[in-house]
Amino acid sequence: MRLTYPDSIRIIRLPCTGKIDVIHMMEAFRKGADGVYVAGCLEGECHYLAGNLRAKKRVEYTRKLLDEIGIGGGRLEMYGIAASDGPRFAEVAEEMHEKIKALGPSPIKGAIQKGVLL
Amino acid sequence: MKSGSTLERMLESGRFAVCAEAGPPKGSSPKVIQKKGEILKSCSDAVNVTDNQTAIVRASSISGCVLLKELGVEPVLQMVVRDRNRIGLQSDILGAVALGVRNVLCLSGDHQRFGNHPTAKGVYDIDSMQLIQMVKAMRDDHKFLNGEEVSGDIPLFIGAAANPFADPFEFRVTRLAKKVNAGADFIQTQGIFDTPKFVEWMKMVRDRGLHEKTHILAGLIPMKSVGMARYMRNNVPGLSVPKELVDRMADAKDPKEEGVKICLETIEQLKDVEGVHGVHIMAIAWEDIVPRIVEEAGLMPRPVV
Amino acid sequence: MVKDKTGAIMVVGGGIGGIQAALDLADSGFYVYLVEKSSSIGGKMSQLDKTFPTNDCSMCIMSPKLVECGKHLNIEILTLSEIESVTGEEGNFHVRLIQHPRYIDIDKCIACGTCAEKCPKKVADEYNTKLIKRKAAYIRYPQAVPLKYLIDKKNCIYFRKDKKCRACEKFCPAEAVDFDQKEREITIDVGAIILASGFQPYNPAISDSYQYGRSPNVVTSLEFERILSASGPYQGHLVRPSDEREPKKIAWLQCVGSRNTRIGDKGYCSAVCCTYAIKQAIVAKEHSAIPLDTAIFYIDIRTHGKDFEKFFNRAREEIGVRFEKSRINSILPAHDEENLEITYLNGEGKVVREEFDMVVLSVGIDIPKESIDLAQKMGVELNHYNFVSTGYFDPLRTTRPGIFVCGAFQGPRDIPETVTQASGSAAAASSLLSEQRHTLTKEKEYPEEMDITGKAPRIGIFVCHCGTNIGGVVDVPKVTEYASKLPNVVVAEENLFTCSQDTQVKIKESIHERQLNRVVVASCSVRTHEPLFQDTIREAGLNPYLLSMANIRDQDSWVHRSNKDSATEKAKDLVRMAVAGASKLSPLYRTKLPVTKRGLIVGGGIAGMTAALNIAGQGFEVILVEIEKELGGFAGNIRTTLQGDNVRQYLAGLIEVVKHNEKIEVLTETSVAGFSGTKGNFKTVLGVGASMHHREVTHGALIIATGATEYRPKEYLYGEHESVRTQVELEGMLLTEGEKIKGWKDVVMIQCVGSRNNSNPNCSRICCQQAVKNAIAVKEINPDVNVFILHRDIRTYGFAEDFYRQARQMGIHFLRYKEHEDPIVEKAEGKIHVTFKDLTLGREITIESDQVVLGTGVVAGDTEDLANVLKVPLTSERFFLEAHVKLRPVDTQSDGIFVCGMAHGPKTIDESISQALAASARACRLLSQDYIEVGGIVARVDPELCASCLICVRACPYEVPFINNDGVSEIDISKCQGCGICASECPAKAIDLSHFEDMQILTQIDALLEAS
Amino acid sequence: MIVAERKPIDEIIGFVQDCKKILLVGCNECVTVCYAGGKKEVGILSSALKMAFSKEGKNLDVKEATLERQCDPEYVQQLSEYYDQYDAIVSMACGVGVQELAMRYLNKQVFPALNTNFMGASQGQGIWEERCQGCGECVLGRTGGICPIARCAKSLLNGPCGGSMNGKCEISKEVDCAWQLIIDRLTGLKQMHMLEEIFPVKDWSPAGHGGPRRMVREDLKS
Repeated sequence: MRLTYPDSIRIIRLPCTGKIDVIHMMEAFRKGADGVYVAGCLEGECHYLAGNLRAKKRVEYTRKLLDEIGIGGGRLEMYGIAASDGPRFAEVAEEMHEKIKALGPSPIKGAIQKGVLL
Repeated sequence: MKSGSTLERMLESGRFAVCAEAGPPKGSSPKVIQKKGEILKSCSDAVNVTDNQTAIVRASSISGCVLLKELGVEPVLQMVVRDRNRIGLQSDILGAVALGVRNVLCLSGDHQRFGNHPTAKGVYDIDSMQLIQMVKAMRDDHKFLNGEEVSGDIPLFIGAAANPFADPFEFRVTRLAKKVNAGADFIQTQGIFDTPKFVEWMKMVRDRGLHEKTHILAGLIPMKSVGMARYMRNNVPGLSVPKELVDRMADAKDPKEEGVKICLETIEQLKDVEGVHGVHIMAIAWEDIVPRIVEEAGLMPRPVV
Repeated sequence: MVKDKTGAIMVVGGGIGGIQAALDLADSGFYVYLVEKSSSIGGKMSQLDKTFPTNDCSMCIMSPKLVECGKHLNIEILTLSEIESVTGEEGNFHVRLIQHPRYIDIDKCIACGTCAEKCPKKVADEYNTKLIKRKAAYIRYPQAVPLKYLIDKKNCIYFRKDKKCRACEKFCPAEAVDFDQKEREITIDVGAIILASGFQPYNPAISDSYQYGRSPNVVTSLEFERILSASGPYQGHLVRPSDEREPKKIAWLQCVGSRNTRIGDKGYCSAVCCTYAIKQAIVAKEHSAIPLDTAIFYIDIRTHGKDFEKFFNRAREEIGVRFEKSRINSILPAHDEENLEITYLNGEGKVVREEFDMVVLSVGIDIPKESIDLAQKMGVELNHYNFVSTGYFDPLRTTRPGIFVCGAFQGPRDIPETVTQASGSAAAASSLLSEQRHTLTKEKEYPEEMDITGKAPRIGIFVCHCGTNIGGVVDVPKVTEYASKLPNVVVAEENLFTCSQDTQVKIKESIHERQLNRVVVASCSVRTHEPLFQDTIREAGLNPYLLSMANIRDQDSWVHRSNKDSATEKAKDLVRMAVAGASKLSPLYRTKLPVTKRGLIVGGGIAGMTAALNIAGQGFEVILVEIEKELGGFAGNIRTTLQGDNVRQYLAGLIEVVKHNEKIEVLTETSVAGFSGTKGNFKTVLGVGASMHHREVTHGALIIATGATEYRPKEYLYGEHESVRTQVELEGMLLTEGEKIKGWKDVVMIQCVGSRNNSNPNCSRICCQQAVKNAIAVKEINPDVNVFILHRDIRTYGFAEDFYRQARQMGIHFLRYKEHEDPIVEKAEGKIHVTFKDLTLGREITIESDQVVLGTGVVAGDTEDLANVLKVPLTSERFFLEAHVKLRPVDTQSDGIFVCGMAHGPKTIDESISQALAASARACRLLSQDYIEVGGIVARVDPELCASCLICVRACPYEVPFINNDGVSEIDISKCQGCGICASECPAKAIDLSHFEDMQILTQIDALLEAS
Repeated sequence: MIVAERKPIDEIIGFVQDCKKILLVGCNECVTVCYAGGKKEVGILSSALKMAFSKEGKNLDVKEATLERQCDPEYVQQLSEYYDQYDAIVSMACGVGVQELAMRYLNKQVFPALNTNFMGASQGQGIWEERCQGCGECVLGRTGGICPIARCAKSLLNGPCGGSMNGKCEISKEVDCAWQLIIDRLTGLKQMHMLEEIFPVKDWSPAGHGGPRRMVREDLKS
């Protein structure tokens, strides 16, 4: 029996969440993502020792920035998931999907569809 | 005589002096200071008028001094370096003398962050040490800070504060020595609760012979409630309130009585400490207790000098 | 004529020990046959939820090793295989194996799981300790290596019912099911064999006193691991089997199948159960939504491993795990028949009845019948408990030359000890076959790479159906059609299995015919398949980094089965993103740096000398540095071992051999003054001799073997009273002052002096054995003497338990004193009074003794200077810190620097020897390479942009970036681990991580979102 | 270095709300190092501004440029080729850089994106502390190398006020009492006698109270 999760999720692969940059998250929102989440190793279990802790702080910073410009920091999350924990991965995907559904489309999206940005 | 003030005469004659304190109001009414003056008149030798204490805007210290003087109470003008630069300070000294003020207490002042205008710019052009030096130069050499001549006399009895309880403890006596060298004629200390520590400090003071060069008035703050005791223990920088005293206040049936009792016990212990020439009672918003404390401490009536 | 030895080695057993041995050997130039009797490697560790004392997820830390083993060019995994016979001799063995049929063609199986899905037969799942069911067509666990399904003949309907059913065969998209497979006999020639067949958990059903098998709520500890595991029967929800409700109270019973000579002669201590019970109690409390009461019933808590005592302290002091020092009287079903009632004597000697919702039996390590048979077939002798018999000073060598052993088959071992022994046995085998290194290993050759600079991207995309795995959900033709129109795409093809051999040929042809310079594969996970496709394009002359993958299976068809349209749309998104990313890819090159084939060992004790001899035996030069005037180290203070082996004689012999080995240069009175370089090429400045003249040496690897020292007691009148001695001092007296000992009437030994207290929270591991050893020796010299050993727990783990039992039988008194209430030692006319509170009797006792002997702990030596020079971290007790507690126990965090012996933590001589061999294996793995490759996915600095702000210097978890002589940041690519943390911190955007450059990531984001 | 931090985005948006195209200029010196206005922060602010605009249905074109230094005219000059295409310039440098841009490009509005805080030192990743107020007459030789002007809340020159407690300043338990630090250091150096003397009243004119400061080195002038 394989797990399923909502089809709204697209994955961009990084070597370590320590590589995630504020600008990556910002640009994803600017280009119209409704939500972004960073899935890293559990705290204390980073393969590169501390990457997920750095990522967590950058996510927090970006959340504040998104709040500041009215996109809403709640659209951005960080999760720690053990590499072997498929069920948790699916659970997180579901949780994030529901959360973003409740928040509705990103305020940017409407603007983009009007063709302002393209 | 440097100033001829009552306080100076009292101390120079070797008597045990009693000072009290009166804070001006956050308003323009003269009544507040006048009322406090009436209460303190007969039980003290001089009354300090605070200078925007805890950085909260109040009527000026000079105005309070004048109001007290009108009642026949001898004022001590408190001056802090927080709000005025050297020009303002010297100007107010001249004016105060003209209005009959004869005692001045030179202070740094609480930082503006604590007051009701925390966003204010602090001046701190000179520090309290330099203020003492400046007043002394005006009085003794008739010189402004820039070396120009001061016309007329500046008969001021110069005071300074000392805090035996602040850190670093070892440096506190050195700092007192500096103040004495700068020209402090008398010293009013921070409120004393931790008597043993004060006694230890006084020994260091005597070891350097400072008690012979200046008059040390021991500070006292009567406690009104356990809340006040706790607040001072936990929140007031530079105060050292031992836990036992807080416990005593907490256990007391009548905390006010206990506060008076503690104050009287402290005075009793201080009287025997060599080099202590008097007390300075800071009964914050509780001026009416001062007569009773002075009475029960056996310091009444106040001698006339 | 002497026949050449064979440069291949067989490792028997595919658990963590076998895996480690195989990897070390294969990486050192030997061809390895890894023989596993089950269908996949992984062993017991794969079944664990967490590992102590760090509570790391077991599978998470193990799975990279599984994958590495699975794809290693020089490791041949033989699953479902058993050894029939071993003939020949050391250097040239002929091994006959039987390989059982899998009934699924391993080359065709694509691990899609259809067979299991369609299989109608459900059977108990052994991997999940039979708590749930699996199918007769199955895979042991999702991360299994090889990731190939099998059919369980015993349960398969086809085999049981006249060839009916065949559902798996019918639905298998790869035509991999083959019911006609037959048992196969294989003969393999190897030069050496390593036995790593492990253990089985003790079966408590043998005794009826535990209610095991009668009450479903009495489980073994391995069953409990599965209950806790997120991939286990209850998805990690802590419930008990009978009613799947959350338990409120759980009891652990220790020493089930251990320390018991009555049931099945399990007289040894299994050494791991105390710590794993603590781990389970902690994890159970963490998992439990309601407050959980956890009680561990024990005889002695044996947390003697590195930092285990702190783990124990945390469990009882912070987490609130209850520890009941008690033997259980009985365990019976409670009134409701689901709970269990345990009757026991509590600390005050009162009988207590307590009900628990669940009972976990901390079962010991047992040797399975098959292993006993195996040993017999191989001609290897076993000891009285059926573990492999080895010599104390040669703990990894069996009685048959050329056959080595590691892990739990040699004695009860935890994971790091097993891994250590595994590397150690690899070292021993490598030394035996060192001339044959690289004679049988394979190496791949590739054509010259095409130069693509300045060429516009020409992308070929291959979209995989993965049988019906992708094709059954995603409209692959539509996606391929879409892909063909994307910018820069010149070829778009669909394949039934892109990973099949024929597709590899097709991809290569496309690259040549259409001059492709980037390749996109839209199929499955990079984790499992990137190496394959990288290899394919490399074979066609493309740089391997010019590959991009879109995972339209794991991330799409598998997880969005119910909506085919949206899965197809998502596949298009993922393909578009991969194509856009591919157009920005650039080739990356790895630089080859030659390796200095010389080892440097710091510390000339038994560990250092053992490592030196092994490295020399493997054919490399060694410089052995000792700070003292003579070699020997701490062992010079020891006369015999607990087992009675003569340490002095051994040590003297070892020193002679080391001094006369022409590959070893011994430098005494020498210390390390400076250190630089990277793995493979270090430069160390030594201060040599009394004059401390500086000498610079170059070497490829370094082993720290600086040992430890004995705690010098400040307590118990030590140094003040002549009759207070340490155990080491007593040992010195045994030979020379027998007469004096004969005059003693009462001797008191006090344990845990300088250990397990606030200043040194850890257990020193060896002192209990030392006390038992010396107590027996004293008793043998003077049978009338009363010996009292005052202790907190007696920690004679493993076979040492036999001697503890012997000591008690000899009448030596073991008395337990209370923690934080240390005994009081006072002078009293000619005697010494020792007063303490006896925990069993519950009252104060004073012993008038002639002699007090202190079991002093082991403390780290002056490690700080060396640690600073080498830039390797220490533990808070100043022992050297290993790179990973479980799986890299002799590596340090700095590549190329290893640690062994007491420098790593307290241990016995045989343990130090195993560890020294392990360190040597790890060092020789490096030294046996002609060059090391560095670079690839690493961070690179643009000096023009660098603001020299130091942020990268501070942010790098490996301390790689530094500000160079030009005043800008520089990253040594041979040290960079490629995490990208620096790149994402750099405020001047002067650093980029190749292959994950900002521009590449942002391009993917753009492409992904451009349709929205 | 000069330590600065980004202004709230709202305030920056307020400056440029009527613009369609802006030039966003970073500086590769102090403000890069203190994570306020380097190339990275320019990218982030650019993204944030564009996003904020598009949220309102407006478009903002942002040209990102990071100069080696905004406090040297030659570097500032590098914008001259294209600055005119933009409605306004937003500087992510300290107050010095903002003014240099403003003085060079007289026909363009120049807005600050940062608040310039102080001259300080980094105390590890992400922490900066004030160390110097540029008073023009350094007293560090007499105070054990620790500045009471920058680091004492009252800039006292003759020892700690009565609010010094447990080594901390009366204004906050987070702030070290500079005088405690001075005394500890001088005690360690056996130089406490230096504090016995009364430090005279300070000349504040070189500290800027004598008007804007300017320095000329004749030997270097061309």
